[in-house]
Amino acid sequence: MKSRYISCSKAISEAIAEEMEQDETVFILGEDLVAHGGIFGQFSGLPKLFPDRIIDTPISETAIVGGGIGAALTGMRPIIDMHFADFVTTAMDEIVNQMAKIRYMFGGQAKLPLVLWAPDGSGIRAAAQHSQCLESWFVHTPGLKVVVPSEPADVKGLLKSAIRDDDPVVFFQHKSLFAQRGPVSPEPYYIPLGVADVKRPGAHITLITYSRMTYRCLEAAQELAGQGIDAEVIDLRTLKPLDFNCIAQSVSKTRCAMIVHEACLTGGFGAEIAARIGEELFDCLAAPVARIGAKDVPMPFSPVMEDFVVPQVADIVACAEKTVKRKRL
Amino acid sequence: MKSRYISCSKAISEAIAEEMEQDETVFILGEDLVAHGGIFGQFSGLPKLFPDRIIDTPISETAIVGGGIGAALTGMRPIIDMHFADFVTTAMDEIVNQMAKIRYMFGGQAKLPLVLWAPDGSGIRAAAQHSQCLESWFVHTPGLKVVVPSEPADVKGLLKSAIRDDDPVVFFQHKSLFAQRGPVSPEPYYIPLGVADVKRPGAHITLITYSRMTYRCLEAAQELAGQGIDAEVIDLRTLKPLDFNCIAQSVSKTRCAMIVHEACLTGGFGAEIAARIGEELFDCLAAPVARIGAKDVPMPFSPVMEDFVVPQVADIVACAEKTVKRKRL
Amino acid sequence: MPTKTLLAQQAASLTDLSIYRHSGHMHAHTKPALHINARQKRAILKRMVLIRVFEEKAGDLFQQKLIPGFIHLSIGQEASTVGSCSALRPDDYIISTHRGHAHILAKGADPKYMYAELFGKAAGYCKGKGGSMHIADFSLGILGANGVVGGGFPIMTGAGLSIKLRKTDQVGMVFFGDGASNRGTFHEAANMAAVFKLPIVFVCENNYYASTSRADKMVSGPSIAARACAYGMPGHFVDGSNVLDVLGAVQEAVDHARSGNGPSLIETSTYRYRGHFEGDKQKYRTAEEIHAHKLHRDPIDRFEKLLLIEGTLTREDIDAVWEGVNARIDEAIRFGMEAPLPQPEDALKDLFVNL
Amino acid sequence: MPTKTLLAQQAASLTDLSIYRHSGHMHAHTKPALHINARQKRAILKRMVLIRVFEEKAGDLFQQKLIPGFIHLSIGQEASTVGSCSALRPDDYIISTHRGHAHILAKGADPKYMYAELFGKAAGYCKGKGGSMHIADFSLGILGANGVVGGGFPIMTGAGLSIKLRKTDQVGMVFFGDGASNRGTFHEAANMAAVFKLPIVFVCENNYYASTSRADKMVSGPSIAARACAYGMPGHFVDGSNVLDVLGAVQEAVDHARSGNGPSLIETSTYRYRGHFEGDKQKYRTAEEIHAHKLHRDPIDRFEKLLLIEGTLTREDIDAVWEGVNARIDEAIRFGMEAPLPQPEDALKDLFVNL
Ligand SMILES: Cc1ncc(C[n+]2csc(CCOP(=O)(O)OP(=O)(O)O)c2C)c(N)n1
Ligand SMILES: Cc1ncc(C[n+]2csc(CCOP(=O)(O)OP(=O)(O)O)c2C)c(N)n1
Ligand SMILES: [Mg+2]
Ligand SMILES: [Mg+2]
Repeated sequence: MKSRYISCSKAISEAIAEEMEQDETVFILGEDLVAHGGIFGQFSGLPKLFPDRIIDTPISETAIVGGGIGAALTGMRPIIDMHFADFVTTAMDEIVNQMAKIRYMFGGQAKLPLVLWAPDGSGIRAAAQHSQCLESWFVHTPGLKVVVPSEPADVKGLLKSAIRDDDPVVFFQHKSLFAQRGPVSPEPYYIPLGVADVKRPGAHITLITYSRMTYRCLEAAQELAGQGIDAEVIDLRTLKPLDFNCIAQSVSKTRCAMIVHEACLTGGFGAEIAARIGEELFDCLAAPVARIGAKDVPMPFSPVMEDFVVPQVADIVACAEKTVKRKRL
Repeated sequence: MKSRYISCSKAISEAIAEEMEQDETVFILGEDLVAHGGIFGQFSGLPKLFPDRIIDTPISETAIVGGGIGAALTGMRPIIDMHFADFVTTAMDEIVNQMAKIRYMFGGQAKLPLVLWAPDGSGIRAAAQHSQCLESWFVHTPGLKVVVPSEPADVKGLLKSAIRDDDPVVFFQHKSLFAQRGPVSPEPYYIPLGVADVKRPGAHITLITYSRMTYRCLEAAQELAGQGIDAEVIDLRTLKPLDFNCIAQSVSKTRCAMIVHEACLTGGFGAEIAARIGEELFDCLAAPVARIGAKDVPMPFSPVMEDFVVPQVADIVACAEKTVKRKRL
Repeated sequence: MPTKTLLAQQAASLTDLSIYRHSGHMHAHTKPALHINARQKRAILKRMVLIRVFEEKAGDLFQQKLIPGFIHLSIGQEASTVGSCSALRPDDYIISTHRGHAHILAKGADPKYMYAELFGKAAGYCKGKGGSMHIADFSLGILGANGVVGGGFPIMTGAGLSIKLRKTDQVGMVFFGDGASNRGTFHEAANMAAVFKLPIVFVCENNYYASTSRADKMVSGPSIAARACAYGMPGHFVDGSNVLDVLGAVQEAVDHARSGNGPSLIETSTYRYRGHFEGDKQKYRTAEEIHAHKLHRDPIDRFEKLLLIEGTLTREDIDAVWEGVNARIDEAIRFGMEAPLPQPEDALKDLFVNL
Repeated sequence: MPTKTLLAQQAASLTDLSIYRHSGHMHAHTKPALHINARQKRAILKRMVLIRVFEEKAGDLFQQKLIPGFIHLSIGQEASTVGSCSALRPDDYIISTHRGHAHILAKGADPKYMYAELFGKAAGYCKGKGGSMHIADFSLGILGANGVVGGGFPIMTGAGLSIKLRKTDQVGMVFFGDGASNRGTFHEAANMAAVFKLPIVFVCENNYYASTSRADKMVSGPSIAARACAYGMPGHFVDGSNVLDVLGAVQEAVDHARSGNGPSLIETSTYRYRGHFEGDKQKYRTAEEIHAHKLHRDPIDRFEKLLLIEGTLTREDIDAVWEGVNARIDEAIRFGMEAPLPQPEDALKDLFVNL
């Protein structure tokens, strides 16, 4: 069957509808889900289809996330809506000291099939407390899997896999991508966690990225092509498990890598990738591994400042040019 | 005057006593401080000296940390005792979305002279929820300074600077080091934030570390010396601001670097250092930058497993040997 | 909370609030502030009108896409906010919420710097870094709005503790919504304020909804005011559409705090006329419900009627208040519009004091 | 909470708990469980003795440095715990705390796997990964102890929700201390349980202290049970040294939950004889205070006396209970001591199901 062009929002609600259809232990818990199908409309239609399994809660994030944990431990497959990724801060104990550790510290007795779904990122001018990308905390928390998709087809296939997965998965959905459209097969399908996707093949430099920055890297690659630089763009899609093979193959070929993410630079996941490339691909690297992330400040409100803080296509292009120029033979 | 040998605990209480003596806006807020001078005895003597300024609270971490924020905003210089660093999770919103952002998002109107004092790390067999090293989250949070001292003299000088600092400082004290003794000048002194310390000069490899691992690196350096490998040991002391100059100078000399921390490897601060070395010192590196951190699991309880998870001297020695062997000429 | 039906035909009964009162659980009803003089009453009216006009024009400007991001307006809630802040001294502290314009104006902020901030201009209260949800003026004791629901409670605990340690007689007031009353931060701050006897007034503006969720479905117990009993602090329930009722209750709580007797909890029953944020589709309520509130419980309308009946102000006086406010707001908008944008690199400033 | 003086000369009055009762705030006193039969009573005694002996020997083993880390013992609190768990069915859930051995034993755990866990052995409940603060047995409905004070509340919310969604008639019971009652997680879970009418029983074991801090200084309001009023749920206060009082009150709450009426809050007044953890210097209380409690309020002593007076058991029966328990515990300790340590590399197992 032919793919349709649908938005990430639609991909989300389709993925969940399909999983809820097959498995009645799947449900969604969070604030303000029912009236408008979630605050971004991402669950549109679901409250009508599954009136008892889309559950509005009080503003009580520890009880919401803990609610997911307790339900997962006792036979359910909850999807927890964090409202904004920034609010993970209000339930970090539940996420880090409980969700991530329960299976391990009880010696593998329990399983926690749970998706913590969190819309992250900037772009709606929502300032410091509603714009963060916090994936790097969770990659640094053993016991969690971390998904950061970009295009609608990936969103759908990965969300379905995350729901099926027996471990807790933190699923970041960039909020500037809800309306982003792309081709999605009408047939049900799964994309396994831990498999990166080469969104554009190229020979001169590897751009490693994920989530919204995938689009900016693809745009940058287009521009770079005009200057004779052929960039390969890897969308990691999941950060844990990490598909380092895909990175290694690409960098072995291009001998030159650059990481782009929206999270602020220092301590971001880009550091982890750069460190691993430096460690494992030392001999084939022809230039320093470059990193681009947001500037190290909270997100400012005023659009002129936000745009300065968040990596733009031009920043990516400039940095890629510089890196390629630096390549030794 | 001659230095005395005192413990980190004593260094802590001396530092705070000196600062409280000079400045009556300094106070400590936290759980179980008064009866035993803190749960590790780290504030011994202070409750008698300053009975109104060592304040026991209910078990309410958001109100404790928020209590520090509100007090700092209105003229006080609070020291917040987090009890165990693991419990930052119960007040992450206060730390990340409030403390770190308030000055910035209000356009620089406010200042927050506040120390968040948090004992971290393993070694007392306290298992998954009482053994974590979480510094990398805070380095990734613009607006916070992060201190991770090792020896008593540094603990004292840095804690005094942290208390004097007009910005929020997260001060991690490794709990296996409370009893660790070292020479400390009897005269009051400050050590500025952002200055690393070369604890052992060496020519062949740079070991970059902090907190408890400083001692393990020094021990490893001793062993390596027996094998003809002369290791330089840098104790970063503060991670934000980071003294990258010190790292750069050393690595320019040794052409070979290894980072050692107790936090789990993936996404740890070692990745950031390795990434920066790879970026800024690419041309002088003679071997891949190596990283050692705890294995990527929650801390297991049983000592045999804990010791396997946390980096040991032998692990550091083995990795350093391997790295030095790999050096190209 | 028992379910309350809020249909139009019941709107009349809303004015006497009988559906809210649950005897035995609540503190005895406080006295309205009847003692205040004509000058004060005019000032109160002016403040309410200032908020109303500020908010309505902010809504228009948002509609015209002149304000980036999103804004939450307080239209309908003016009596609750102005009544509360009228009990405070200039050196007292407040902490506000995501729906913060009204609190900040009521504590004395200048609308021109607020508009400049809403527009993201360098001349704004926060140099364009904060925006609608993050306005503060520390010189006026406004310790900030907060984009995190319930984020203000713990911070106010600290301000209260600081007042106690510095031995001043200031008071701190933390505003919050019905939705915020379910956050753990409320509980921790309320208990700590109670055990330390901190000079804090907790003002819950119960506007029936937290985003799309009705308070009567999400808040357990007989009322929010009744939660005071868990902490052994006074709890007052008050008609939030009647500014003098609010002022009376809050004044009592402020006096209680200022004289060293510790915190109180006030619940005001109020209503927001606009959506949760501008652009909200509002599928969770009916136009009739909104209409009934506007008709029967409009706080400005009620106060104007009272002032007219009392003879405190004439219709002309009232018109003059509106005209004055309109002129001031227009001027403030002009200031904000004409103010320059920040430089992109300004984003790198204001993070640390010492670096 | 009003300050309570707990000196020896007042100890007698402790037995009638008059200092705790605050009329008007608490739910009417519940009925003790007088209906239970002799077999059940013997089982209850046995469970209490099992906990007492388990804990005393754990203390000795810790002293001998055979248990790594730190342990928190429940000696003195047995009636509260056993009374509570005796109201549960095997398929009901509990969540415990850092002071968890008693809860876990009371729900039916096998002491031998518990000792093995305390020793860090591979045969332990958690393969040596958990230790004292992290024991669970999911097959017995024990969803785990928790090293984070107040960490259990939110998780129990989820178990309660799951029961409701799966439409079973299970009940969940979450244990917590007086100190934990001040965490925000309590508030969020209590409210959510109330608004969703979840089948949850909140059991607060008020042992007067949270580490070094006295409950009467740290918990505001008339009592912890009284906090139930904030959520519109029943709150019971009960003498935690009297196992049948506890069972009576908790049974009522369990029945209430099982029949779909939602959560309840129970506060038991109890006392820990040992330090907060083994090795605690205990500067925050006097030896006299501890002595008075042991003398007048020992839960096992009181229950034995009752059984003797009633004629349910003879002195010989009781001795046989202690002997049987002692033998079982010694055997369990032997099992734990002889069990092999895990392999270091086992540390890498049990993190993920699918990887
Ligand atoms: C911790 C947190 N959770 C959720 C949100 C999203 N949110 C913003 S406002 C709001 C509703 C708040 O309701 P209420 O406290 O009643 O205040 P009101 O909007 O009615 O003034 C929600 C859920 C948030 N900002 N912070
Ligand atoms: C969130 C959190 N804060 C602090 C601690 C440290 N701590 C462990 S037990 C305890 C006291 C708990 O008191 P209570 O709830 O009364 O239980 P009890 O020990 O009396 O059984 C504290 C403060 C913790 N484990 N978790
Ligand atoms: Mg509301
Ligand atoms: Mg206790």
